[in-house]
Amino acid sequence: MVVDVVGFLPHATIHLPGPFRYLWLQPICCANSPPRMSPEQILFWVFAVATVFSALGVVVLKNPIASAMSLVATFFFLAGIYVLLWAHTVAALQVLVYAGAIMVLFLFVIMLLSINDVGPAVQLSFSRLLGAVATAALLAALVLAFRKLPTSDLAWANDPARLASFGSIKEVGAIMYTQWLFPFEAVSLLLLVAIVGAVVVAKSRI
Amino acid sequence: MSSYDSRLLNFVIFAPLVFAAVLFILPKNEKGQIRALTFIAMLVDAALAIWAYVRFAEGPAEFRLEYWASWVPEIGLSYHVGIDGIAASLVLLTGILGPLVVLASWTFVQDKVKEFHLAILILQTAMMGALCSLDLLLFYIFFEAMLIPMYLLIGVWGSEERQMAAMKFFLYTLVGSLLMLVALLGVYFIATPAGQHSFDYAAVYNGLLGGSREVAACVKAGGENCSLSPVAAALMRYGPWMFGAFALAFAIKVPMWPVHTWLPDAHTQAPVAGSMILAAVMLKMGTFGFWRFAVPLFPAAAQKYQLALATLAVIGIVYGALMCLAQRDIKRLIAYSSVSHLGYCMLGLAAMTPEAATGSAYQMLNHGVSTGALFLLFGMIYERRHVRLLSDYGGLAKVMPIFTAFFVIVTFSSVAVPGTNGFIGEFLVLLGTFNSKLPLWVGVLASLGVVLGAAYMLLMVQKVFFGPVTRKENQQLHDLNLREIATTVPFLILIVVMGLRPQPLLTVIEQSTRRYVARATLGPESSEPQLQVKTRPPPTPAPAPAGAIPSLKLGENEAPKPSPARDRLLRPMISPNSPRPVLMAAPPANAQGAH
Amino acid sequence: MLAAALFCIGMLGVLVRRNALVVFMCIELMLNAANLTFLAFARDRGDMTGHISAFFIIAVAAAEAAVGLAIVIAVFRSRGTVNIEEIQTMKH
Amino acid sequence: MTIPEFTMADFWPVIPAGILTAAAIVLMISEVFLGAAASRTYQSLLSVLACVLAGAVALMNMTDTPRAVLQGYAVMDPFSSFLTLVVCVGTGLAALLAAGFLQHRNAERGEFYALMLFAAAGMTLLGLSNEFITLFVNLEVLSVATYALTAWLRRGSRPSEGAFKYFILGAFAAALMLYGAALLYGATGTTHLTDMAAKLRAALAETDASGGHPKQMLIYAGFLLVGAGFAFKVAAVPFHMWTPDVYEGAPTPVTALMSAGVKAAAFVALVRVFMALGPAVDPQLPFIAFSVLALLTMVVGNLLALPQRNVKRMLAYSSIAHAGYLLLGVAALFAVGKDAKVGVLSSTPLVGISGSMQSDVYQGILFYLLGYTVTAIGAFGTIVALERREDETKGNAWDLDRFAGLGSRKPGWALAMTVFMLSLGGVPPTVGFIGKVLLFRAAVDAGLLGLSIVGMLASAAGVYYYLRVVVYMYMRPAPEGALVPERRWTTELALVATAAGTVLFGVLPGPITALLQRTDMLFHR
Repeated sequence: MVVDVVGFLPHATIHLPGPFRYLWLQPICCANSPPRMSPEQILFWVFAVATVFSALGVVVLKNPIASAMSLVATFFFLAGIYVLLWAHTVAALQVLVYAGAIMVLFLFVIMLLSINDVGPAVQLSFSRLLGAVATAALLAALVLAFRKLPTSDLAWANDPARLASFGSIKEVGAIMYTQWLFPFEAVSLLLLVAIVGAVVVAKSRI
Repeated sequence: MSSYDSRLLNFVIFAPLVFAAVLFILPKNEKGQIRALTFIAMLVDAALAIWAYVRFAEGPAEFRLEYWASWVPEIGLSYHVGIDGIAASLVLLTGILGPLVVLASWTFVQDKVKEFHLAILILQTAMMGALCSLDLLLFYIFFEAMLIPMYLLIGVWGSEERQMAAMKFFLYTLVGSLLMLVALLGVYFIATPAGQHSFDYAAVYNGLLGGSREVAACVKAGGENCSLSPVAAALMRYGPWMFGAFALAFAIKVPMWPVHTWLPDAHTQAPVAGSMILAAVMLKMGTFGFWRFAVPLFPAAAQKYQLALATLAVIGIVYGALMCLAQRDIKRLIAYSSVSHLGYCMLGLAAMTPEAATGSAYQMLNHGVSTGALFLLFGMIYERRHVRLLSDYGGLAKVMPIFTAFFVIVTFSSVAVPGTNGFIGEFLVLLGTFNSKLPLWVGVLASLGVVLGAAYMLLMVQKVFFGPVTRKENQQLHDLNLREIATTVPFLILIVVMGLRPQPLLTVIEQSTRRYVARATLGPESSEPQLQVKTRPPPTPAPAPAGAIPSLKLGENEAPKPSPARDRLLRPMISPNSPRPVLMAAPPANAQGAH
Repeated sequence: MLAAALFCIGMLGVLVRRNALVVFMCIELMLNAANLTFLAFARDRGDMTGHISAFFIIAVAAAEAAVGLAIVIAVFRSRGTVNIEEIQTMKH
Repeated sequence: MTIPEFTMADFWPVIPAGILTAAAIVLMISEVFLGAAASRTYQSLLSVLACVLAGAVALMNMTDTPRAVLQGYAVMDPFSSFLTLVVCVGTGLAALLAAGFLQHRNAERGEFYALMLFAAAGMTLLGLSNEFITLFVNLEVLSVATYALTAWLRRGSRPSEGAFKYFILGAFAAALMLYGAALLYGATGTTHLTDMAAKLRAALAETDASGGHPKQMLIYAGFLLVGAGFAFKVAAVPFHMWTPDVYEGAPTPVTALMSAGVKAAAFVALVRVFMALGPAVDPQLPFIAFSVLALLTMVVGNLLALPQRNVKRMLAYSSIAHAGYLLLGVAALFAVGKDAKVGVLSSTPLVGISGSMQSDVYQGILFYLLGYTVTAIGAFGTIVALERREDETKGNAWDLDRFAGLGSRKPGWALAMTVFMLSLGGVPPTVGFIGKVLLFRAAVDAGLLGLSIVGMLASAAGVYYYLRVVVYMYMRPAPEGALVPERRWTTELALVATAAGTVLFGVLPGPITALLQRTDMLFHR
């Protein structure tokens, strides 16, 4: 559970990339004083709320371009959360690939097609209502499931060597190119297929 | 048994198919050649069937002329054929009917001749196969395979409403047989031990026998809490359901009241050949199925529902007869008379006494001959006039004397006038029914059916043949030509011979009858009909008749292993003291029963 | 929980929005929710598997985006619209 | 850092995929050198050759011992090898069909076959993935290739519509599955299926202070999402809505590939995932879930197909129904010997579950997949042979009337189509019948009597609409001015091959059942 993992732990730390790598924040909560918000907790909440709102924006905004910009914002906030989760490599990737590449592609397509959406953004029908209800039910179930999870003590983080390498590019690379070789090759195949497929489909004539 | 004998049935089954393959190559427009070739094929098959019958009559064992070949050993499916008395008789009937069917539609079918004859030949193979199968799944395959050519026969060459009738026929039969398939799979798991599951008839029967006895004993004791072996417990629980599924499949085929409704349509719309085959052979698959599978495999359940079966049969007899009285369409009338006649067969089976069962079997043959002949003869005037209503005919006796004579003789057979074959069958069935533990009213009502039967058939004869010629079109009708006479005469001969000298046929049938009754009643003799599974591998993997025997060909990448499936089957089934794979199940049957 | 919310928002979007492009964006949201979950649990356990998974998911999302947008262009070329309602022409 | 060591034994299972990929690349490169007017029949044949080679390797692999390879990300077992074989058969036949189809539309390009082979490679890899992320990536390989193939004929509006729907729902399903995987990862800390099973059991047993099972719900939610994702992929009711539109919109050879290969691969992956993880949770739950899915899918699929006049759509619904029969098999895997009353959704073993039950089910599923592949591709092949480009915009290109009088116009095609229809209906002597016997045999063995009976009745309804095609072919006169369809040897070759296969495997299933019998089928730890 994201909130617990990040927010309410006694010795939570932010593990920043680059020069700030070893910037450790002090434990912020003591057993006998009422809990206070730590800086990273505050940051988390800011990002979380922003993420949810911008994600909602994707869904409810009428103009596709506004939706897309909202999605970009979501990705940025998510990247922030990833950093808080000690996953700076992935956070960087997120910014590079999602915000940098995928969203540009999206915007490009929207501009290219000069889509001007008329009519209501959401049109409800029976099946869609059903879908919305199913979604709500799933949300409730998931929230319940996450609520039940125990808070982790992050005991592994007491091992500084592990903590130091956690989430670093080197570590990610080492694992990916040694252990995850087969899926990696599969991804390369996937990208090849995607290139061919995209070119083939987007050509105006065969 | 010579090695010829062991392969004879393969030839009987697959000869039509081989000819069909040849026919497939013939050019489409050579109609004469196509007909001739089919006729020859059927003659050959008839000869083979007669030969098989003759060879059968010599042997002592229950199932003779057996042939066994491994087919799909992984699931315990084997190609196992063999015939007992009743199957032999029906094979004979089917064989003899084959060429006559071809002759009957010699001029009737002018359209898509090649396809028509292909369908008939394939149908012949399927019917022979179903009659000879000694493997449950093999039987099922042939049983289903019959549907397709028959469906096409009705649907392509039938009359106006043919598509609906064909679809009805197909779906009715299919629903029943699919349920049977589930039950069949259930039986397969219950009866044969894990790891050695087999669809072989004998294996399944032997596996169920002990359980059936326990169930019967338990029912007799009236006890709810008898300790049962696993097989018996399963039988106790599912036996009635499985019997129900088998019974439903076969009852649809027979057809028994109230699942008979497809039959009048199918008969009415089918071409002559279709009606003949349908009446003469295919309906017998239903009764044969009861005889061979439904009742012997689930004797306890069969006894439980004996009265219900008999009641349905009697309702069929009376209802069919009453419906006949109300019909204006001649083909429909004959169709309903089939419902009535097959009611006797079912009654005979349900009575479970030797006389009744013998009569039932005999009645199956009779019905094949007489109703087949009726459809044939009616087909002849239908070909001339293309109308089917009673009111369209009248006074034909003056125009077509030969035809009338033939028709009347066949009618006598159908209404069971003494001296014809019909008499013997119905008499035996009624006798057996009165002797059985069925209540008296069953027999009384069934006797009533005889009277009604006479009434409707004779009324029809009167309306069609006697009195003044009411229609102008009928005055110019020419009488039967040589081909038509040649087609009909064998039927007449059969009617008279079977009526006056039934003993040879009855002797053959009775061998099976006694076993059937013993199995159905689990009586004192019931330990006797323990079947032996034929598991000996075919003596030499000699070349099979072209495309005939689906023997398992091992792939090239097959590991050389000593066919575990075969060993599996061999071990438990062959008793150590049996020098031959096929044990005679009983000493040669001596004639007993009514005659 | 945030991930769940994000996921469900995405799912909701897929189910109710009419604009094909927006629907597509919502699917991206769902993928990101999965990413977030992987990363959160990864931190929870100190296990890098979640990071690698997220890495792969981003790659997959990129591939999907390429082909998906190509398809959207194709649809727009043949129909002149990306409205889902108007794309439903086949009868059931 | 430890550098992994691989031996040749690690690579055998991926060699078929390698062959397919290599052939795809060759096709794409060779396309560059061709002029617009050049004959491209060789491309189809090259694809077929690649499929044959890959299939041969797969056949060899079947005899190998089941084991985990490539550091546990993939497995090598007869189950996946047989799937590879099925996929190769399906892709080869679909490629043959494609030649005529594309030439007719002047749209034959190397990329089409390349994408087909890529999709096939994705399918084979999907079958052997033993880890969630790998599985997901491979699923995407096959999906992305199929999306592109579906949109191949972009001039018409239908293909792009079909492709779009397929894409949206495919991506949605993938996202669902992925999120489910993320939840399961959260509960266990691993994405490897084999490790996950053990850890799941531990995670389920964990208790918190109040005595509850904190991770239980998380795990079940994960299962639910993964299951829903798969249900979309195999088009199980109620996740089937996309199927008819997509099947209708896609180019027919691609539809054939989808109905056969994609579905087969998805089923194999489904079985692998749930067989690895299922035992960790209460078997009752997956059993109920799959039983309900099977029941709905069998019944609804058949019922929806009944009123269809559009044969291509009818086949789409029929593919849903067939997925239902396969789900029956999957449900049988989780059948538990409970002494329940005989009901529709209960399992009451007849005599007690025999030890060989599971391997029986695997055999049933695999044989059914093969049989369905051959038959469905044949049926779609007949449509390929009959359809004309001009009609596609009119929307009646696949109407039943197209089949009227085919029996006299093209007796060979009509005969082949009859064989396919009978096989789909499960009538002997066709491969569909044997498949049905094997599958229902397993189901009955598992005690799924009620479901089997429902399935049988549903399939009887199925025979009705299959036979209607036969009725039109043989019992209706050809419409006036019916054009004689063009003959193309590649299409006809595919038809002959599938028809012969349908009958031959129906009469002599021995070699295949022997092949399936050989091993313990699925890799277990």
